[in-house]
Order: sequence, then C-alpha cells, then structure tokens
Amino acid sequence: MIKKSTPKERRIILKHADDPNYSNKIDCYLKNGGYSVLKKAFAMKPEDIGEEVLKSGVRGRGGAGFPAGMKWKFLDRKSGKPIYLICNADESEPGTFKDRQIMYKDPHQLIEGMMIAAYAIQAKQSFIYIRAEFFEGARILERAIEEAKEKNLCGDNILGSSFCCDLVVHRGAGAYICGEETGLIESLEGKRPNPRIKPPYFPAVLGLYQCPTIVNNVETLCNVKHILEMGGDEFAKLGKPNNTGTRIWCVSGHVKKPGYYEFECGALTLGEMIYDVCGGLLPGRSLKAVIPGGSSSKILRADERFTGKLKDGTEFDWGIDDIPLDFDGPASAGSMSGSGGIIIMDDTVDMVEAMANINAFYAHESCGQCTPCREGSLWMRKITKRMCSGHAREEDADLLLSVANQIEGRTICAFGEAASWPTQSFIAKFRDEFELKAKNDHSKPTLQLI
Amino acid sequence: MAKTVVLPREPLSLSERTYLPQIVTGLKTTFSNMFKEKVTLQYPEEKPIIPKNYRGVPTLVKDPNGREKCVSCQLCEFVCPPKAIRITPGAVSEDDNSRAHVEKAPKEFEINMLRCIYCGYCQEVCPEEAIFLQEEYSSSGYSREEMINKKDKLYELGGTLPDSHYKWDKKKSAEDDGNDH
Amino acid sequence: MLDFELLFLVGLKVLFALLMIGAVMTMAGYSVLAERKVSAWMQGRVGPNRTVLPFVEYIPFLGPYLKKMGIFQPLADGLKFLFKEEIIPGHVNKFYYNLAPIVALVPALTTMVVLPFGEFFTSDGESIPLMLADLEVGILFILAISSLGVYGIVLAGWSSNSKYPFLGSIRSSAQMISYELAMGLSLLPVFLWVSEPGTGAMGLSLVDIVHSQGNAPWLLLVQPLSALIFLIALFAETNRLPFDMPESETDLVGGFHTEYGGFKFGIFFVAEYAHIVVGSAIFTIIFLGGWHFLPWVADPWPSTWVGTLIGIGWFLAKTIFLIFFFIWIRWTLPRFRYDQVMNLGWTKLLPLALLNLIFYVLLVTWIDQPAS
Amino acid sequence: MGSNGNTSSITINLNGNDVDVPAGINLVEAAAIHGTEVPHYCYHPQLSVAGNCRMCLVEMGNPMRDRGTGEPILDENGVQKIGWIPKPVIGCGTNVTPGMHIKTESSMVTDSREGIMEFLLVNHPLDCPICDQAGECRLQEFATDYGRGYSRYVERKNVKPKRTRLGPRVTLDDERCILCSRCIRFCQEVVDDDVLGFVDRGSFSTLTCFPGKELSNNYSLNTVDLCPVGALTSTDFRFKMRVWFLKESPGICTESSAGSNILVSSREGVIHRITPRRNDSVNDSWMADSGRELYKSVTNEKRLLTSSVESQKCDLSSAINSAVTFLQDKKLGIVGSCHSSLEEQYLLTKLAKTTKAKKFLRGHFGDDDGILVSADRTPNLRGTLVTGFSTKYPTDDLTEISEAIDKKSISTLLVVGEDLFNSGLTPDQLKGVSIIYIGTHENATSSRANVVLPSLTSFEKSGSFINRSFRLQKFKQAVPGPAGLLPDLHIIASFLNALDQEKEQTSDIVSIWKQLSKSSTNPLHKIKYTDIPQDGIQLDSTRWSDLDFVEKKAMHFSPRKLNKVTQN
Repeated sequence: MIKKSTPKERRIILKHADDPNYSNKIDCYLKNGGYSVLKKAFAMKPEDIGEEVLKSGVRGRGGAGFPAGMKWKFLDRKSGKPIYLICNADESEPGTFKDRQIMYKDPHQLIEGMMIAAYAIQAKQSFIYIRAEFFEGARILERAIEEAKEKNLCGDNILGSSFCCDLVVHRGAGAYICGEETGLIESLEGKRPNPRIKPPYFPAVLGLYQCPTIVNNVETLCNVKHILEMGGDEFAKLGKPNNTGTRIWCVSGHVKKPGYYEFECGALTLGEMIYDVCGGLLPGRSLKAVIPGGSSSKILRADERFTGKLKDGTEFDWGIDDIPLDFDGPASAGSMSGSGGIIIMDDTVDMVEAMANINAFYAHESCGQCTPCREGSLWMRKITKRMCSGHAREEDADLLLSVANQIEGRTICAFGEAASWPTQSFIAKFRDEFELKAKNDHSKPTLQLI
Repeated sequence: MAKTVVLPREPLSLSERTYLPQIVTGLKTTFSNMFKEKVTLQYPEEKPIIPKNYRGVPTLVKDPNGREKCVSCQLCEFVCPPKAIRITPGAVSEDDNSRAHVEKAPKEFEINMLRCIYCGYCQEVCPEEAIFLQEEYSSSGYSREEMINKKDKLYELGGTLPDSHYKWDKKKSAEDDGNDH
Repeated sequence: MLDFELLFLVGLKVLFALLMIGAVMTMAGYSVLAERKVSAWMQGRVGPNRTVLPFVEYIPFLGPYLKKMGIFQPLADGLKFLFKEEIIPGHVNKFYYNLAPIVALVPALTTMVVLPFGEFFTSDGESIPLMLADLEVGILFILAISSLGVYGIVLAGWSSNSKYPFLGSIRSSAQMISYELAMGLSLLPVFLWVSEPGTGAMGLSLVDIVHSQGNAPWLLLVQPLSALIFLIALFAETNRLPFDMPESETDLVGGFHTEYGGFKFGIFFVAEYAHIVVGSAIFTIIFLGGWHFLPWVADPWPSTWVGTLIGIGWFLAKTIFLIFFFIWIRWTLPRFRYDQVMNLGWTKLLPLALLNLIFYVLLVTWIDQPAS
Repeated sequence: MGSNGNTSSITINLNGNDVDVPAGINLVEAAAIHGTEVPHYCYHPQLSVAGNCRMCLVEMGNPMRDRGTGEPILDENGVQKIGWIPKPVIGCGTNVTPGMHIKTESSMVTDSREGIMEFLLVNHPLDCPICDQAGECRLQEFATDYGRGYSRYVERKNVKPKRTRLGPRVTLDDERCILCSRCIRFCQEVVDDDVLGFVDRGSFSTLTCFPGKELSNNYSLNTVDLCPVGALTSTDFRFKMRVWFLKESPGICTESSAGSNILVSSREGVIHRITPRRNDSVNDSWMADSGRELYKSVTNEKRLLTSSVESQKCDLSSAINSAVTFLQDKKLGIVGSCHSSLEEQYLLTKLAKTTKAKKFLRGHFGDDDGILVSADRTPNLRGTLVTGFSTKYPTDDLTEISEAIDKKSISTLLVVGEDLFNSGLTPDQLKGVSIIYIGTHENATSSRANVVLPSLTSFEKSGSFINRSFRLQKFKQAVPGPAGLLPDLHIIASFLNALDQEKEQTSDIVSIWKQLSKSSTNPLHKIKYTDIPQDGIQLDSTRWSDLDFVEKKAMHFSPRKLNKVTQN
C-alpha cells in the first residue's frame, strides 16, 4: 500500500516505511546513515544519554504514556545484579499495528535504538519479546540481528568498545497478557505469563530473574535513536510540551483510507485525521463513535461535547472532531490515546455487537490469575453474547456496568481496567441501544439454579 | 395513648353467691350437649382428611426419572433434634450414568421412628429436596428394629415426587455440551 | 348338734351378701362405663364402642347396638386390670402398700349391708324390707363405716413413700373430716322429722325412713337444705369432682394412687365407684323415697312379688339417676382448689348445717307441742 | 512517628485506632493480631504471596509528605494529611509501614469483597451437599459474611473436569477450584516437587499435573488441607464423613521423631482422618501423608483385644496377676520402647529399678526425607534418654539380649511393643525364657509370650513425647480404647504396686509428672503436665550432646553437631 504523504504528516520513525527502494537489510540501513547515532552514543557517558532522554520528555508509546526517561531513572543500579533491557514487541491490542511496520520495514532502527538504550542503562543482555503471530517479524529481526552482529553493531564489544550486549528475539506463545510488562517478564522466564503483583515486583527493581529490568515499547526504543540524533532539547520541540515527538496513529474502521500515519503530537485533531488524512467516512455513512487508543480505551460518541480544563489551565469545549491527537487530548476527553489505535465506527455499527466482540476478546485473553478479571471478563462476554443472540433483558445494561465496576481497580495488572473500560463507556454512552435490544427480544432467560 | 378504664365489679346477688343457679345453668348446657351430633372420627374405618403441610412419617423420594435424590449431605442428620437419622455416606460409581452428575449417595439411610418427633427440620434443611414428611402417619411394628426405617423402606414410603429443578441433570447437560470458548 | 335352720339362714344371708356384692360390683363397673359414655356424649364424642364378645356381634340389631353402647367394655377393663403386670415399686412399704386397696374397698362394700332396696310382702300382707341386716342404727353404721374408707387412701398415700400420693392422702383425710361433720349434721333434722312425734321412738332405721316417705312427701321436699348439704357432703366423701382432692390429676399426677397400677389400681377404682353406688342408694333411701313411687302418691303396684320387683326396679332407677347426676356434675363443674374445699366445708356447710339443725329442732319442738 | 523505642514494633492506624504491630508483617497478619479478620484465600502465612484471589483488598493510605521538601503536609487542624490510595490494595502483598492507615471495613472494602465473592461464586458449582469441604470451606464462610445472598448470574456455568485423580491420595474437582495456587506454591516451595500447574486461561483455567507427573509425593495431602475450597479432596477421606460431626483432639504424629503436631478427627469413637496442627517450631502447618494413615492401626485386624496367659484368654486383672509372678524372677530383663510415651518409659524405668532388671532398647531407623519424616522412626527416643531408661543411643537390634541369655543372666523378659524375633533373636535362643508382652498389635513375640497384655494406641491415651529437637509435646486421648483395655501406664503401675506394696504408684499422668519433674538434674524439672502448652516446650539437651543422633537437617531441625559448629 503506497500512500501519499499528507501535508501535515511528519515521518521520523516511519521515514522509509513506504519507500519502495528501501529494504530491511543492513546495507540499506547503513546507506541511509544507520548506526551513526550508535557511534555517537558510544562517545557519550551512559548517564548523559539518560539525561538526554529525560530532557526529550519522550513518553512511552506502549499505552500508558509514562515518560521513558523517568522509567530509566527508577532503575535499581546499586543492587549489583545484572540489568536487562526488554523490547516489548508483543503488539496485540486490537486496533494497533504500528510496531509491526517498524519491525518488518526497518528492524535495524529498533536494534540501533535498543543498543543505545542498553548502553545507557548498562544492560548486558537485551531481549525483543515479539508476538507469536509475527512469524515473519521474528525472522526479519533475527536476520537483522545476525547482520548487526556481523558488523559488530550488536553483541560483544560493540563498535570496538568494551561494552557487550547480547540481543535475543523471544517469541511469545500467543497471549495478549504478555504485553503487560510483568506478564511478559514471567513469560520470558518460561512460565505462564501471570502478571506479578506490584509491590514488590516493579520491573525496574525486581524484574527478569528478580533483576532490575527496563521494558520499553518498540516505538519508544526507536525514538531513543532519534532523540540522540536530534538532541533531547531539539526533540522536545517536536509536538507540544509534555507531548513531545511524533506518534504513529493506526486508523482502522469505517474510513476511506485506513492505515498508519505518523504526526507530531498534537499536530492535528481527530476530525482532521478522519476527514482530511483518512479521506472521510464511506459514502452515505455518518460517524457514530470513535475508540481513540486501542480497544481498551473508552469509546467516544460522535455527538458528544467534551468540556473541562487542560493541565495548563486553559478551558476547552470540544466536539469529537476537535480532540487534538496527542497524549493528553483523548485523556482530557475521558478516554486515552493508549497505543494509538484509532477505531472509527459509523452508523452501521450495532454497539451491542461491538461490545460483544470486545468482551469476547478480553474474556479470551484474561490470564485467569486474579479473580475479578478472570470471572468478570467471561461473565461480561456471556452477557453480551446472550444479548446478541436474542435473549437480552432490561437489567443487562446495569448488570454489565456493575460487573465492570467490580473489576476495575481490583486486579493485579491493568488488564482489569482494559477489560472494564470499554464496557463502562459503551454503557454510559450507548445505554439506549442496550435497552432497545432488551425491548425487542422476547425470549428472556430466567435465573437457573445450577 | 389508650386510656385504661377500670370497670367496677358488680357485687354478686345472694342467689349468685350460692352459685346454685349457675350450676343449674351449667348442668343444662352439658345435658343439652349429650344430644348433639358427635364429632368423633371412627378411625380405622374412617380416615381423616390430611391437611396441606401435614407432617407425617419422614420419607425419601425419588425424582421423576426414578433416581434417588439424596446425596447424603448429612444435614438432616445434623439438624435432627432427637438424633433419629443416621446416614452412612457412599460414593456413586463414576460409571453409573443413571445418577447424572451426582457423585455421592447414601450407602445406608436410617430413620429411627421411635426417636423421630416429626418436627420437619430434615425436610426444611434438605438442599436436594429429597426428604419429605408426607401424609403417612401410622407407623407401627412389633420390635424396636422394625421401627427403624431403612433406606428401601424410606423410598417405598416416599415414592416419586415431581421436581422443578433437575439440578444435576442441568449440570450433566452442561458437561455434555462443554464450554463455549 | 347342728342347727340346720340357723345354718340355712346363714347360708341364705351369705348368698344374699354375694348377690349384693355382685350387684354393687356390676353397678360399679357399669358406672365406669356410664362415666365414659356420658362424658363422651357431653363432649360430642361417642365413647367406648368397640368391645364385643365373640358372636354377639352377629346378632342382628342387638349385637351391633350392644357393641355401640360399649356394654362389654367393663369386662375388658376388668380383664385388663387383672392381666396387667403387677408392679410394686422398690421404695414402697410392701405390706401396707398391698393392704391399702383392700382397706379402701372393704368399707365401700360393707356399708351396703344395711341398705334396704325393696320390700317383700308376706302372704298375710306384712312387709319385710329387703336388706341384709336391718339395723336400728343403720345410718350410724353407714356414717361410721364409710368414713373408714379414708384409711385406705391414707394408707396408700403413706405406704407409697412418694410425695404426690402423700399429699393426696393428706388432703383426702382433711377433706373427709371437714365434710363428715356437715354430713352428719345434715342428717339429724331428717331423723328429728321422721321420728313419730310424741312416741319418743327415735328410729335411726333406714327402713323407717323409707316407710315414712310412702304415700307422703319425700324428705327432699320437706328438708331441701338438708338434702343439699348431704348431697354436697356426699360428693366430697366420695371424692368426686368437684372435690377430687385425693386424686387431683391436674396437680398431683394421680394423687394417692400415683404409684399403683394393675389390679391394685383397679381395686381403688372399683372402690371409688362402689362408694358412688352406695352413696346414691343412701341418698335415694333418705331423700328420694326409696322404692316408693312418687311423693304423695301411693305405690301403684300390687303388694305381691310383682310389686316387690317393681319396687326394686324403681329404687334402682332412682339410684341410677343419681349416679348419672354424679357424672353429670363431674363434667359440668370445674374442680375446687384445695383451700376452697376447706373453706366451703368449714365456713359454709358446717354453719349452714348447724342453722338447719337448730331451725328444725325449733320447728319440731313447736310442732310436737302437745296441743294444749 | 509511632515507634515506641522498640525497633521491631511500629504503630499503624487500623480502622481509626492506633495499634502497635511488629514491623515487616503484612496487613492481613497485622489486622489479625488486633482481632480484625481480613478474608483471604490465596494467602497462607507459610507460603509465598501470590495476591491473586483479591479477597483481602483493604483501603490504605500513608501520611502525606511534600514531594520536594519531604515536609509533612498538614491539614487545617495541624494533623498530617493521609493520602488515601484511590484503589483498594491487597492486604497480603502489602507490608506495614510506620504511620500507615488501613481501613478494613470501609464501604470501598466491603464493596470489593462483595464483588470478589460474587465473582468467585459465578462459576462455582455450588455443590456443597456433596462437597467434603462443606463445613470448613472458606468459600462458604466468606459467602456468609460478605456474599450478596442472591445470584445475578443467569448464564451457564463453566464446565471443568470432575473427579480427576491427581495422585494416589488426592482427587481434584476442578469446578470448585478458585485458582488460588496455594497447592502449586506448596509443592514448589515446601516439598520442592513441582508437579501442579494451571492450563488454559481466563475463567477456563484448570489445575492439573504436568504431563507425565502425578502428585505422589509424601506431602500431597497437605494440598488438601491448604485448599480453601473443596477442589482438592483426600481420596481416603472423600465422602466418608461431614466435618461438622468430627471432634478434633490435639495429638502428636508417631511416625517419626519429627513429632508433627496433629489433629485427630473422630466421630463417636471412630477416627476418620488426621490433619496437621500448626506449630511453627515443629511442622509449620504440614505433615507427611504416611503419618495420616496411622489411624488405621486402631482398627487393624492384628489388634490385640484380649489379654491371655499361656495362650488362654483371660481377663486383664488375672493376666496382670500372673505377669507379676513372672516378674518376681531375679533374672529379669525389660525391653522398653521408643514408641512409649514419656510417662510409660518413666514407670518402666522405675519397674526396672524395683526388680533390678536389665534394660534393653531398640531403635527403628529409616530414610530421612529432610522435611518431616526423619531417620528415627520412633516418636520418643529422646524420652528414653530423659527418663533415664537408656543412657546410650540404641541400635536397631536387640542382640544384647542374646548375650545375656547365653550368660544365663536372663530368664524372663518383659517386652513393651517390640518384636524380639525381628530384632536379631531366634526362637531357639528364647526357648527357656518366659516372655511377658505388652503391646497393641499381634506379632511373633506376642504369639510366643507367656502373658499377653493388650494396651492402647497413642490415639486412645494421653501422654507426652520428646521430639528430635528435644521439644516436649503432649498428646490427648482422641477416642476411647476398645472395651476392657487399659493404658500401659495402668498395667505398669499395677506391676509396681504388686511388687512393692509399700509405695503406691499411681497411674494418673499428672501425679506421675510430679515424680518426673522432682529431680533438679532432669530437664523436666519443675514442669507440670497441665502447664505444657499445646505447641510444646523446648528442653535443655546439653547432657546428650555427645550422642550421635541419626537425623539429618530438616524442617525446623538441625543436628546437634551442626549446632555446635554454628555456635563456635
């Protein structure tokens, strides 16, 4: 798919993604100035790299949006235990497909970013935990690592320095929960990916093999390269304050041109994204709802007004089209930018069906470790499935909401929130559709005592 | 506040104080009663009409499929005030498909009718609705042993009752259908 | 040398005595049945209606009727008492314990010795009363002997060595003493009245009393207060409700016979009913004109053996009515509390009986004044 | 802050009251110390924290401090503000810190508990009527305390395997499992036998054994005790008796010198199961499966039920009388037992003194599993040392006796419990020897004995044992003995009374202890039987430090020689 760059698009990470002449081989990467930043980094002190990253204000692209520099600062360097760097390439949030593009089309960018990061945190061993379904991605990365090792850009004595950092690609086994960093660590250790309880298992202190560990998203680690290239201050000028750099948005759903688009943070609004960048909705359709940050973020209704106060004190009154696409914009609108997976829904969508689909995903992906998420997600799935198969009841909307509320905030990991937020927002914003379902159904189940 | 009014007691007249007129009135009443219709039920020939909720002899019942309902949870044994019930629990063989999903059944179930006080706690406590105090009220025997109702006797007395739940059947069918994941 | 005539007379008397005992015992037995039947009827029940002798059942009409009336029930009751296990509790004084029922029964049976129940007309028209012994002091004999009955009860209560029987027997003796007085005092006016005025012959003979009521008002009508006091005292003496202090099922379990069972209990039972039978007969003799027909009416039956039988029948009818009256009262009135029994006896009946006596003494004195 | 000078104790605020708790414990334990129950399933004090049941959620807050300066932030009253965490935290995974505020009864907490309880029950089969756990089931208990009381669940419940055989002694009902992972952690952490794990995910997660393995280790039944619900059940106890009928008596496991504390559960004199009793100095909350089988010896067909003289059955008193005539033999030997209670060994020692008999003792040894089955397979070998029955460490045979017989210094033997014929003695050697046998079960010695006196098992009598670490522990009679049988104490006391008419020997344990604790050189000095706590008393054992005990390092036990090294 070859796309015409929209005027406002600014590609840094995906600079070469759609270049037909660009390949994921190291030669091509080196030709385009690859690994030069790594050399630059090795000339710096590791702490200074950390400072640059902190200065850049780059926030994690995995979903939570936690400043990466801050995360590195939390690292327990005094314990004397080895430090590990893990790249979280378990991209499996429905609606998100950005990391895949990076890994498939520009793997060396990731490797370079990781080596810089590893040097910065002095990790001797690093991993790329890649989603099981990315067979090809894993192959590409492994080949790329081989190439990099041959060129002494990775592995032992990188670029002739005394710094060694091995890089291993680890393939998951097909579980969404491995995207949760402690779950990922467990999985990497060879166990069931049951997320760990925090406290005490903060990865920066007790991570992989009970050692300090940094887990970063693919896009975040790629950004590290660009931060060093530009300098932290320069990078911070991209985008808006506190929302620095560019972001890759993955647009899917009922628009004419779905796809991935890289923009400076806050450079455009949701409306511009839908109508200008993605070419608008399909003919004859109207916008119904948008999920702005992957399936776990809260849904936004098309005819809603969003009002409130931003962090800097300015008041806002937005329609759905006015929401700026950065970290804080969707958050101010009561949702989140998450992993940047924008899902557009037009008026053909039955919200209960959509809900059922999302619930089915979360029920299937719950690891089953802690009670609320394990039982609640399946219960919600059963309710919405039943509603879609013609057995809806009036009280189901309230029941769903109650179950979701019982999950939220009581689980070990953020999966609980991810599973409950969609339900909470769907019911809050489209309660009429849920109630209509019940009205039109005539075969309602009664309580069965088994 | 309701006000209490104390009524003065009327003094008795002389004839009243002898009580004799009252005695005569009483005699009249009892005498007239002699010729009224009798209410006695001639028991063995005439049987009483058993009211609803009557608590007769405790019995064990089977479900409409003829399976024993008791799972020997021993709650009746526990709750029985005079300790008339004695259960020896046993396991149902895994191969026994007739018992749906149940794994447990009484190996022996005894109710000592010499001890039973017909309180109905056993029926009330039974989670499986397997024990009922039914309409049977005459229970007799020539020895103490005869008065201990064994499992077969209890089922013979209890018979089959309709079941509105079919709890274990539902479990069984859920197992047969499997999970829908 | 044997005096055959004497022997014959003695034999005859013994035969009569046995007949009397048989009759009274039978009546006692059937009183029990009557009690059960009457109480049942009064309470809307049917009473005993199951017992029947073999084959009798198949007699048309009569058989089922007898069965329905429970005619054979006393037989079954008696047999039951006979065949029940004789239990003698370990804590009792065995000798007195066994003696007590006998002591209770003997006086009840002895009193009937002096009871006249009819008259026999000889060929020359002379009337001979039918009784075992025509004592001049018949009524005194009855009062003396019947008050002995309390010894049986006291003995039973004491020898049982148990608190309820003991309490029952104490109450019983107190009650006997209390009502004995009133009873005796209530009879005195009767004899004052009956004695021929002016003759000075003070007959205490029961036969004379009966005769005095022939073709004349019954003493009940002449002396109603005496009759009432006597009747109440009779109830108390026979331990009938509402004066059932010795038994007091409600508060003393079974009173004096709590520890008794089987045949010994049966004897107490029979004694009690024998008392009732005898008491009824005495009341009939004294106040209801004995075997005479009706007040102021001459006996309509001939002075032959037919008349004798009718007279006996009439006497029995009156007695049976009184027995019925005993039962009737029992199922009508509630029982007294012990203190009420005492209160009634000492503060009501005794003064009343005294006043009654004084009144009749004065009345008789006034009547007896030789016309001057 | 709240520190009262004692560094190991800190002050926290529990439901509005300041309370002192030991530092470093978690909120569940801290609340429990002060009588507040925080319900929990997955947490177990002797296992690692998993934090997955979410039942122990509590509301927590810490005193607020300014991030920059570290100064306390005060409210208008000058009291430090409490920064309440907006989400509930798990009590098991959160340790106390000074000044911490906890609410265990707030509406957020009760709401969480109600929600978790509902979630736990939606896919639970609710088959309490046939569930062995009913009556001691945490799910039942907390459902009563925190449950909603009605169901909102109209969907079909999940189906999982029932009656799964996990091992020779454990049966699993997966539908009842609440996935608390206690059993998994127990196998990993205590037994070091990693066999259990979950398969499938989400609500369909199922406990199972790893392929090719089964839960067959000697501690597998502890998983049944650990299981807060009825998922893991003992195959032996399954469907035998409802627990609410069972009477529990504290006992001591006689399997080995570890002396695990146990609870003997019986109904109407019949023992139905044995479960461990928590004693953090001996066995934590565990015991070996093999020890749980011991109750079967009570009704074993080899049980001696009648006394006999020269193989003729007779009543106990005449058997004692004829035994006394044998005991008057000047060439008497007494074979004691390491299975006897301390009190019995004491009386036996006294008997030996009175009759001037020679004393013999045999040890029983096996393999040490490093946990709760020690090499010494008797419960009370230390008791023979403390009571003075023996001064040296016994060997596992009785060949000493054969030497004595050969020297004609023994012609009568009083044997308590041991079998002479599997202790290195032959029938020929014992041909001219009279034998009096006191024991619970038949063996070759009892069938050869001139007088057989049946006695009671440790479940049928009270007494005390001294375990491998010289810990004095008492056990209580759990069930009455068979009709007509009397405890060994009574039999030996009768011997003493018959042989020495002057001093009357009582068979009452409390009185025997008065004699036992008289000597000031004895480690039992001044101990009263009634004062021995349920978890035992550690005795001074320096007197026996030279003896070479066979036990190896195990749970809460290190061999004496190791101790010496560490002391140096």
